[in-house]
Amino acid sequence: MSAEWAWLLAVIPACAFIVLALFGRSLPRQGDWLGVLTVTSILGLLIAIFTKTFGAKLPMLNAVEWTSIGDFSLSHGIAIDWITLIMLPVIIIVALMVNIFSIGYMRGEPRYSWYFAVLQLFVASMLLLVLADNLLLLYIAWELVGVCSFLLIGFYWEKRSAVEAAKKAFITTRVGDVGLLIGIILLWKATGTFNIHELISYVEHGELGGTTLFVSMLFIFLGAMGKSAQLPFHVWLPDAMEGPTPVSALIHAATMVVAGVYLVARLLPMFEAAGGMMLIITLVGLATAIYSGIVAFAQTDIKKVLAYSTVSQLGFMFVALGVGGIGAGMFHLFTHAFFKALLFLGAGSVILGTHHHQEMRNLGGLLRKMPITGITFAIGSLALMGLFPLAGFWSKETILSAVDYGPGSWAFILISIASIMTAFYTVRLFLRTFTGEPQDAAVAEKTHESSLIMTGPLIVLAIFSVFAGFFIFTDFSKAFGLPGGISELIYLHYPKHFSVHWDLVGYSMALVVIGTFFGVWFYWRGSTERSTKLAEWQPAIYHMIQRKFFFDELYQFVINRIILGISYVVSWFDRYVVNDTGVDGSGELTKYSGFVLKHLQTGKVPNYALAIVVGIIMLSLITLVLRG
Amino acid sequence: MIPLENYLVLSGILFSLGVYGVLSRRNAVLVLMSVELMLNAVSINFIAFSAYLDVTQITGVIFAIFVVAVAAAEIGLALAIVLRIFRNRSSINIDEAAELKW
Amino acid sequence: MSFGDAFFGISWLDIIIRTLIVVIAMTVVVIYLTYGERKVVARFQMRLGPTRTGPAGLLQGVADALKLVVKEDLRPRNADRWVFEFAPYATFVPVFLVLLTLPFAENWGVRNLALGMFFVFAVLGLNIVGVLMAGFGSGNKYALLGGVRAAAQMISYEIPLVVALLTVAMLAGTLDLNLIASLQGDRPFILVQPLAFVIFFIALLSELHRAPFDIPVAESEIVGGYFVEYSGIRWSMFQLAEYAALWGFSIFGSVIFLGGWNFPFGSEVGVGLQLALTLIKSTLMILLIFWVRATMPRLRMDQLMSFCWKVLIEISFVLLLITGFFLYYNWPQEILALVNWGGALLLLTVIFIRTRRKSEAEDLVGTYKNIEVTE
Amino acid sequence: MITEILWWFFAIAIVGTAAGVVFSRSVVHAAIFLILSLAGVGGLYIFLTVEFVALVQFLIYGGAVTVLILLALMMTRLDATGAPDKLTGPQAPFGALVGITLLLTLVGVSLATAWPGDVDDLPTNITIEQIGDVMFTSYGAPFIIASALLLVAFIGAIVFAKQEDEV
Repeated sequence: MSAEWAWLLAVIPACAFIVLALFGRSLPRQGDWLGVLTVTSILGLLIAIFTKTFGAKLPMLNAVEWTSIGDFSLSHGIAIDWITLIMLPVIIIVALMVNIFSIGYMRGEPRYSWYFAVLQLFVASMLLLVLADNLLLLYIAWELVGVCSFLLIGFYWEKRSAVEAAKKAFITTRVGDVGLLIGIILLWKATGTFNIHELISYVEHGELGGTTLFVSMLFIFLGAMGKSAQLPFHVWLPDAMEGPTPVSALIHAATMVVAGVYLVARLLPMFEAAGGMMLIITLVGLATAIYSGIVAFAQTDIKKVLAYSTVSQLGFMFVALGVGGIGAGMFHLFTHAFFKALLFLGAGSVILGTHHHQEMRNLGGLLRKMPITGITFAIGSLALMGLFPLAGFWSKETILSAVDYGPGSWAFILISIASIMTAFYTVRLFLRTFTGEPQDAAVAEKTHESSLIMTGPLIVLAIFSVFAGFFIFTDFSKAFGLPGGISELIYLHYPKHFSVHWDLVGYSMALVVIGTFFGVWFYWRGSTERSTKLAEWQPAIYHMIQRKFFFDELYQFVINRIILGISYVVSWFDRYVVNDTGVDGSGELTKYSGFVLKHLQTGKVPNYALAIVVGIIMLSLITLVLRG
Repeated sequence: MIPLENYLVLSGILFSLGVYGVLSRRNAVLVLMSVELMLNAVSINFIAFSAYLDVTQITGVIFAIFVVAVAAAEIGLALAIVLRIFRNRSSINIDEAAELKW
Repeated sequence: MSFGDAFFGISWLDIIIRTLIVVIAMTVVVIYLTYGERKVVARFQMRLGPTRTGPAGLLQGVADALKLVVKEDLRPRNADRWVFEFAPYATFVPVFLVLLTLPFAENWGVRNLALGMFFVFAVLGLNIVGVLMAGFGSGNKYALLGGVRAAAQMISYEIPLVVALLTVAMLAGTLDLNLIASLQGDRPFILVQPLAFVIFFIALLSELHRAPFDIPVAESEIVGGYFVEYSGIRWSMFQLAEYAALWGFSIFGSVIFLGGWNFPFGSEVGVGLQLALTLIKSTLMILLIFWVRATMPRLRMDQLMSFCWKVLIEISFVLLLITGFFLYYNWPQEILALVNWGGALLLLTVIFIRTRRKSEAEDLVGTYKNIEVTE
Repeated sequence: MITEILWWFFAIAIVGTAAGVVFSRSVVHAAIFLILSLAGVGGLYIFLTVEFVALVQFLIYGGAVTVLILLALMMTRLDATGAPDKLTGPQAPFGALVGITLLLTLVGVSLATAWPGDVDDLPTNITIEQIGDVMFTSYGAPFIIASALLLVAFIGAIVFAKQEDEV
């Protein structure tokens, strides 16, 4: 039942998109209620699906034949398993919150209904992405969410920086997407199917493997890296903060950027079978986590800090996946979605409350002016740091446990360092924004708390941030009707019953405390005195961190010198070889041969008649010879 | 009795003469006459086949009658065109009506 | 009895004898037709005609023939030799072929053909070729003019002629001339299809180049038309063909419309009487033609053509359609006859009124002025 | 016996006059040869027992078509320079070559093919009734189409041949 109707999850928002895009401007309130209604309705549908799903055999498949050419038949359909079932509530709940929040945040903006329309399209695409049972459909949805991201980053296209950011996001992810496409095609060529479950069964039966599998998975992982902003494709995500803040919460924190994680999790058996891929995933995740943590130290824009934090947390997820902890990775995805969406929405609330100020050096002491925002932001921050017993703590703890169980000490040490960094920059962000004295009196003067329609979602998400972590416990989950904790639902080799390792809890708390201590020490009551000293002690390093290790400059250099150089050569080739020789040359050749051959055309009728008769005679003679 | 081959060879000769006339004559009216010769050769064949091979059905005869009708239409129209050419160019030499080249 | 056998069959000796009889009869008839025409026309014009040669001038034709045979045969220098010399034969042969199919009495023809009427049309068409050859081969502009006029006229009038005869053939249900004649034992077709007869007669005048349609040979305009350059025996061939055609078509017309060798309205008669009846009926036709010639003025070329294309062809096609309807629906032939009579009388009345009308033309080139003679 | 002699006479006459059409130096001579040739073909049809078609041949070709050609000739005769135009073009040798090749092909095919059933006793006659039956039943549609073709062709011919100042 549920699988038959699950496609409605994607279809309802798609219809809402069409209605909003075409008639949104003429609807009452420009149709924002339609967006909320849509997401609410699919939330209801999701609950219905959940109630039907419990006890059913997973995965549930429902496919229709799409087209059939010769012996190649292509069927599209949906597949629902536990990975999907974890993703669905995350997407829908966050989308609902963001939709509600946007009513307040986007009020009075131009293209108000278009904003909601694209939001619905994004929801549809994202749900399609997680529901797809084959890689081709997944790729289509993958590109659709990319388009939505592009449209929403460039929502304020009057701003040049927004346009640049949109282009950057689109082009950077494109590099990964091409890799994904190549990987899909390679897999199809090797097996003749796009179906994920069939592919996995191919791998499990050893019919697919070796270099083919490794190369295809490497390409697919490139796609995942591009979408999930892993090193070195991370550059687009901080710039994507040019979009409206609720969009950052939905797309660039909670849902779209975790598509890469979702993809890797989906195909993890295949990654595991491709020798060496797991190590690559781990290393990429670690490098990203640490690098983003460092860069986040020096950022002064709230959203930029959060963006690097997101990149870093995505690195955590990849590390978890890389060490085989699929349950840990998906669990972190689950919890992270809530508290990071909370933080972004909180940042949005701050930005709106301070009339579009998001530089930390202009803020400070906001806790008194915006108590609800401040408290929910604090809850989100603590969850992000991993304070016991908030959501982030449990997921980070499972990751640490997975890493400890997996490759061993070096990775464990590195992930611990990243964890400390998380605590540090989170503390820094909160202290500089909400505590101390206002840095800019003029800003502080006008600051006010946001309306209920914005704080409501903050409170809801704060509740989720507190309690989402408990879904790791079997008993807690069973109370909600689930068969077991997340790590029991999603597993690679065998279900892992979660139990609290108190030594790890202590270790994890110690890491948080270290990070927090440094944070507090440097930024107590919003002071930057000590941190400025530190920056002046080694200005080169500070500069490097602030400039994000010169990644943008490096890319710019590559584009300017290498790619433009190649382009010049190619354009020369195109202009002189292709155009002048190939295109014009063939034209000239045709003209010249026409000039030569036109003398055959005497215009005299008897000559033509002669030719006709000769032709007839030849034909008849040939026929005679052929027929003997 | 006259065998069928006699008619066929006769019509072949007639047809070849017509082809030669069409190809080598310069006068448009003569070309039309040669075309008539060819049509007649065809008609002979039709009727000969009809009489020798298709006795019960007289398809060939009917076809010959249609050939006559079409030939009448063709000659009427062609001569009108020839007349028009003559009025425009004062000549019905078809070699000279060669503007359509190049 | 097949047409193939008619020409090349076993009974070829029989054919030759019959042909010889026809040739002799034709010669005699033509000689006396020239005499008869001169006499009749002279009487119309209140003259006597030939009286000196033989009793009442009866040998005049023979004398003329002798004169022509011994006269010098001239050929113009710029004439196309072969065309010039063969033209008289090309004119004569078709006419002679017509004579071969005519039934002079019951089954008394050289050859009775199943497609007799159609044969007459077919060879009639060939006649034109000879006229054109003569006109072209003479190398004379008047002759060419006459030839072209004749060709245009004959092609045009062939259509109403054939269509009018077709209406009769539809009634008879056959093309066999002998059969057509025998079908008219109790009722000649002229009583049923008088309009067809009128059309046929007018077209016949044109085909034979008789006045008022003697435009191709108009002495006063183009000095004799296509045979202006001919003399002696070749000229006499043309004359022979012309008068033979006159005689042949009179018999043809009388066979088709007047019942041929049948005694009007009834009773079987012997062969001798049949021959006599055929000759009497054809003589009536010939006298009618002479009568028209003597009383009607010559038409202009354009009048001639427009009369054919704008009047005769339309009427003949309408008649064809009407006859078709009557036959298809089996409507009584008396009504058809009534319609026909009405049509014929109307046509003749219109023609009569048109001939009485004064010319409206004042001084246009190519039209005749009314010459007013002042004392 | 006499049939065969007559057949050969007709055959030779047809070929001879056809050659006259193609080789003669005068257009009018060619036209007269054409008439003779077509009339000969009509005679040939009598051997094939289709006298109706023979008469059609006489009526249409011998009469109408040829007269049309002769009329056209007289209207289009060149008198401007007085010098008779050369009637055979420079392509004549090639035309001859092609014609001979075609002739050899056709004759070869005609003789080499084993024609089924050379019926010795041809049907005595194909009557006009038979032809009429077939023409107006089985071939009714082609007949109507041919009629329409003729009508259109002659309207077209009239339009073409009309004097320009009359239009």
